[in-house]
Amino acid sequence: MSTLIDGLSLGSVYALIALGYTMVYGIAKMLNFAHGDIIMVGSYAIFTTMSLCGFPLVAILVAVVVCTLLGIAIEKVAYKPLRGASPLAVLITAIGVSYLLQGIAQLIYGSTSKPVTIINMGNFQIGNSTVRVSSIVTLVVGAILMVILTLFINMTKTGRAMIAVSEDRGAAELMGINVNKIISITFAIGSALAAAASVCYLFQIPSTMPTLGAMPGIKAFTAAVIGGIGSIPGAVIGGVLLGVIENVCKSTPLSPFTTAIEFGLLIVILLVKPTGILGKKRREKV
Amino acid sequence: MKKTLARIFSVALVLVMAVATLASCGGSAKNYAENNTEYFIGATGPLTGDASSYGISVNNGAKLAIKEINAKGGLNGKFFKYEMKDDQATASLTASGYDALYEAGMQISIGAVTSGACESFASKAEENNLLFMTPSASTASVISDRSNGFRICFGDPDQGVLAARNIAAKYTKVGVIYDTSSDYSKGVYDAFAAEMNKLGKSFTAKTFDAENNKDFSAQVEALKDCDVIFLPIYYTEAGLIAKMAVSKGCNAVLFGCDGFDGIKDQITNKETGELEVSNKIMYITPFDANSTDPTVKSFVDAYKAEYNLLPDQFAADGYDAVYAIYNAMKAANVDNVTISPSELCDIVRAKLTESTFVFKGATGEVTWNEKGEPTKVPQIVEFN
Amino acid sequence: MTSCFEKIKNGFVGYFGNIKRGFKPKYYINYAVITLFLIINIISQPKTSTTTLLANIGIAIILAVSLNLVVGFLGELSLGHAGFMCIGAYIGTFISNQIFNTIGSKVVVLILTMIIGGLVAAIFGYIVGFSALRLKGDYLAIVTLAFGEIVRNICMNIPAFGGAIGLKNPHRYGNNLYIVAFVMVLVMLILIQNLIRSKHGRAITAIRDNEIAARAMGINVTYYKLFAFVLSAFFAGVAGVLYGSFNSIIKYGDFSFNKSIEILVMVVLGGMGSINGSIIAAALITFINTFLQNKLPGDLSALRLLVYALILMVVVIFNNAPALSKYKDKYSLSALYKKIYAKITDKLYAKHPDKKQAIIKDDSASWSSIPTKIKMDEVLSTDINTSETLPGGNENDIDTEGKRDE
Amino acid sequence: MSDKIMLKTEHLGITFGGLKAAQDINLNIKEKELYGLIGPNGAGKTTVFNMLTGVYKPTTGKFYLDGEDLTGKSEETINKKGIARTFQNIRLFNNMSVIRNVLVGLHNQPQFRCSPFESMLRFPRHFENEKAMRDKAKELLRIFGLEEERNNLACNLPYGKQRKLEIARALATNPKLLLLDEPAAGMNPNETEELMETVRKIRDEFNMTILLIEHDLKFVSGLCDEITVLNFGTVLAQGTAEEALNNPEVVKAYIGN
Repeated sequence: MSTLIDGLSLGSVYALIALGYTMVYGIAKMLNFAHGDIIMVGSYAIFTTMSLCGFPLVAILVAVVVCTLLGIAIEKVAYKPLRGASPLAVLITAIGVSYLLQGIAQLIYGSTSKPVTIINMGNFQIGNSTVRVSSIVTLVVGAILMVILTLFINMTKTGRAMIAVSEDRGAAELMGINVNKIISITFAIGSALAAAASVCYLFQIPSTMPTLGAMPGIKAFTAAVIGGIGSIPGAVIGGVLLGVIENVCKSTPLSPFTTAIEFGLLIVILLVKPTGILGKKRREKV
Repeated sequence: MKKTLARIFSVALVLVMAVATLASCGGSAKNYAENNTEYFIGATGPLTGDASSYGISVNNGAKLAIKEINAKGGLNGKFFKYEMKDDQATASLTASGYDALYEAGMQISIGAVTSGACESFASKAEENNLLFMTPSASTASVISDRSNGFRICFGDPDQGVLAARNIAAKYTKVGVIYDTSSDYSKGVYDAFAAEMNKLGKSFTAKTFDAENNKDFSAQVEALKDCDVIFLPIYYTEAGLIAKMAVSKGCNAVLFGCDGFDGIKDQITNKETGELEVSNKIMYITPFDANSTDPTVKSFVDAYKAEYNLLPDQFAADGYDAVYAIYNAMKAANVDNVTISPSELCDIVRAKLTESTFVFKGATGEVTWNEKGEPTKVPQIVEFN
Repeated sequence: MTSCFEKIKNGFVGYFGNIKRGFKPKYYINYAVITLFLIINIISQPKTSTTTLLANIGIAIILAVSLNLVVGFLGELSLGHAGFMCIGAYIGTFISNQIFNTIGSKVVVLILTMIIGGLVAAIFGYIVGFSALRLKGDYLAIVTLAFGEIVRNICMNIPAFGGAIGLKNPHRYGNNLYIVAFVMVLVMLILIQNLIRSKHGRAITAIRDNEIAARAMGINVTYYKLFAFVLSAFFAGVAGVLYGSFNSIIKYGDFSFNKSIEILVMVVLGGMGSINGSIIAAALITFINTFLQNKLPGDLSALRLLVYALILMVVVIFNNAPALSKYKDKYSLSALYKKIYAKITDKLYAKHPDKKQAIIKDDSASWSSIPTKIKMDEVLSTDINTSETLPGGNENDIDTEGKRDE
Repeated sequence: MSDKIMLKTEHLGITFGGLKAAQDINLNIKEKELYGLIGPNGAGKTTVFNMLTGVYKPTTGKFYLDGEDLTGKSEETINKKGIARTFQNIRLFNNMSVIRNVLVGLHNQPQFRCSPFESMLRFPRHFENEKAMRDKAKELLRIFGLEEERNNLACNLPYGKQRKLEIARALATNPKLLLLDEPAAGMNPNETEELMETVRKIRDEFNMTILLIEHDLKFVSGLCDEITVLNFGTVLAQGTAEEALNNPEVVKAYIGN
């Protein structure tokens, strides 16, 4: 039972990260490989504020602000000049930014992993399995943020402008939408979600290191693609699914092959439905 | 017209190439150390990447030892030079690091930090008969396959056997979590499992690997009601498992090996300073940071003064590896700075494998058999 | 009835006759440069550190050019190239450990394992190729990435492959592996360049330019996609075998996701669709990695990651940012090369001005186009001497703008 | 004009999830005939083309080329059987020169058979093939007056010439039936005139059966022997050009009352 709940909480962490990927891909049509490392920066922001002053809430706030500014800065410096260039060039720059963030973190904090505990939460018993309060908190926080995001996208004016930009950037520009502003907002929201993801991540795994963002980044990207890249609910489903499978695999004797099973699942889903579970079928007009 | 021009140009090119090659042919097996002004001790270790915390600790320990030796006037007037190349624990970077060091005049080395990299380092060192005293590569085959290999820390097998005997004696429900992607962890676990079967004791084993070494909820959940969990892993993952055990309400004893040293600062709350983990923690280790033994105390104080960090077992091993080489060279009173690596290797090996030669370092007293395996008196540290 | 010896002789004469007649120095420069480079190094018996560097460069070139076949010519992004290398390395080393005592000489073992390792990797290439038939762009990228991770995870856990400790290779090939590596580079260059410069090469590039139109022209898209993936996987496997026989131990960690990215970066920086570009980029990046590793000892090594990242970003942004294109034409390396080339051709053609070659400008920025501006067309010439084809000599092989047929 | 039927479609139709894009289309095109397919935008003309070339699989009905049933086959097999097409929005291989575009068209011709391994190892067959293909391509380009620009990149050609290149490339696959999708779209009057001349020349020189979609009624009536008018996916009128164009139904559909 608790493997399920742990799986769901890990899944909601992946979902939060995947949301960042899907939004940036859906609207700015580019793969932000550095998204995983924004989480690492968020966790280091929490680590520094916790060691300076002990208030968890202040730390979370600082993390969100730092990540959002970082997201916008990356977009302005690394991706805006490449707006017209081929998507592959943008992909390589994103990889460059990702290595840059890891290098800087390693220089400042050294590459040893540092323990970070935000709030010590107890646990409670359900049947014979104990469930950690932090998993429940992660689930709840994840759910709330996803609901807020979907509401924001569908209800508010900027949200609809985002959908317009994702449908057809050229037409959106003609309709007087300032595309650059919208893309910066997308990166800002994506990075804020990454900050939230880093908080939930630290609930689960109380330690941070420079390469923290690499593996979760790839797994969240896989989740976003499973769910259908570009669709917000898709990212949530993909993330949760991946989290549960990872946790279930780990408790079975198959656990050395967990990564192989996860990525195997991705290939199977994509071959059955090439654009992911909720992905839109984009047919090239002949 | 164009054809003739191309032909002249290509002939000229070949001529130039021929002249260049004749001028620059160099001999092969030459002693790169002939113009050394100091003894050169080399090493490779992971300074970036996931295993970098172990590489950096060994590097700090070794640098501290070199600083102290040079401060005391070096070896009859001649000083020591030390350098560690970053190998990210991969075989190819270890190989290129070793070549760079060897051609810069390395005469002796403390090998590589991780077992995988040390295998690559050792096989290249064997070709040049260069001695290496690895501080932490504990896989048995790194030393046993060749004659120029020595080691400071315990070998995997004897740690596994020792842990099995201790656990089998005191506890009934036994759980194990080990890392399938780490050669150290697997080596200790295999010896442990063999010994436990010999003693007729059963245990349940759970695994993780380098890609999933952060979230241990599934593993801890499965071993929740064991009285002891044996963890042949490094302290970073051990700290996470300890915290997970607390949040899962499991209060089994956490039994570790020499990789556990350093877990203390992983589980102490930075502000309040007291431990966040209530479980009893025991681990086999040759090095205890707060032991009262004078050599250990002087090392710990010097390390804290130098890096204002508490030294972990890796730092102690690095420190001892350099001192072991220094003591052996002093006992054999080597004084030729430009001695070739293989000559120095034979001298130091002869000295180290003498039954009378005992080295007292931060990690306790050590003697070496002729295979290069250390024999140490183990202590079991306990807290909580 | 000419004896069979005669037939063979004529066959050879005919074979090399064709090549001689269609010989254009421009396409054989990279062969000449590499053979010369190899001969120089063999004569000068380099130090062990240079032989290690050369071997790594040779392996990197094979990987970069084989990935270029898929990414540059077929236009399909593959992030799992290290997975094929991992298969090649493990299979190669495993087999060489088994058969070494039966076959004494290292060279024979190496050649045998290279073929077997390559073929096994090619089979996996076929499997990945199938997924390329249904998926495009980002989705294919993630599937290839997943493939790389799966292969690595499985190789790590197979007990026969040495599990976590890694597969030991007691019969390390030793220092002159770089000779075999560069010979393999030449073999691969010959095969891949000849493939590209033929009707099959045109078919593959047609698929990249416009798959719908290629299908409508009756090109069997499935066949060519699989062919490209299988060939590229074969050479990646061979590179893996070379890597395995060069290092005394191989661990699953050597073939991580970062390795695939490193190879992709070599292809993109060298210019997708340009084989010489991949060769130069592969050599350069391997050199920078080793150079930084030596020059930044101890704790500065974190700087290496930083320097690598900065080089990456600056070069890619400079090359591809549309806003910088006017600076790019003025200051970039290729602009310099064009100026020198223009000066030389002016002097040479001073006597017959009509033959000066027109420089064609093409630029379009979409997923299917090539980010860096390489004159793809020249790469596709097919080594035939067009002067003979039409009666009346070779006057009408140069069209109005003075461009000679290729 | 022999009366052998080159292309026969029986109740050809396709529905995209409920939307009947085209239904119950019956065409009988005789050999060497110039057949027109006209109708207002969205009448399903290009959909019929896509069904004939295998891009879409028709849901109802069948179509036969020279008596052979090709319904539902893949685009490659249909092209090998002898149907070549041009596209509404030009789809050339932009990074290749003009002559290479045509060479790609010649790829599957039986007389140029050569396996990839033969090309890789530069066997004699590779050289013979390449020379023969080049000659054939040059002839084709000469007919279309593109021979001078054969080494320029396809994307550098002016619009009219790009259209002609696309037709030349389609002819290179040596088809029995040539489908032209709005060849005269976006052309000024004398370019259209020139194109009509070229189409006639193709039909006579290559004795090719041609089915074309066009909005320019002057182009269609001047060129086509018979035409079919489509409206909302169904056949409105069939017959010779004058008959169909004066049919009150067609006039109503086009001009609207």
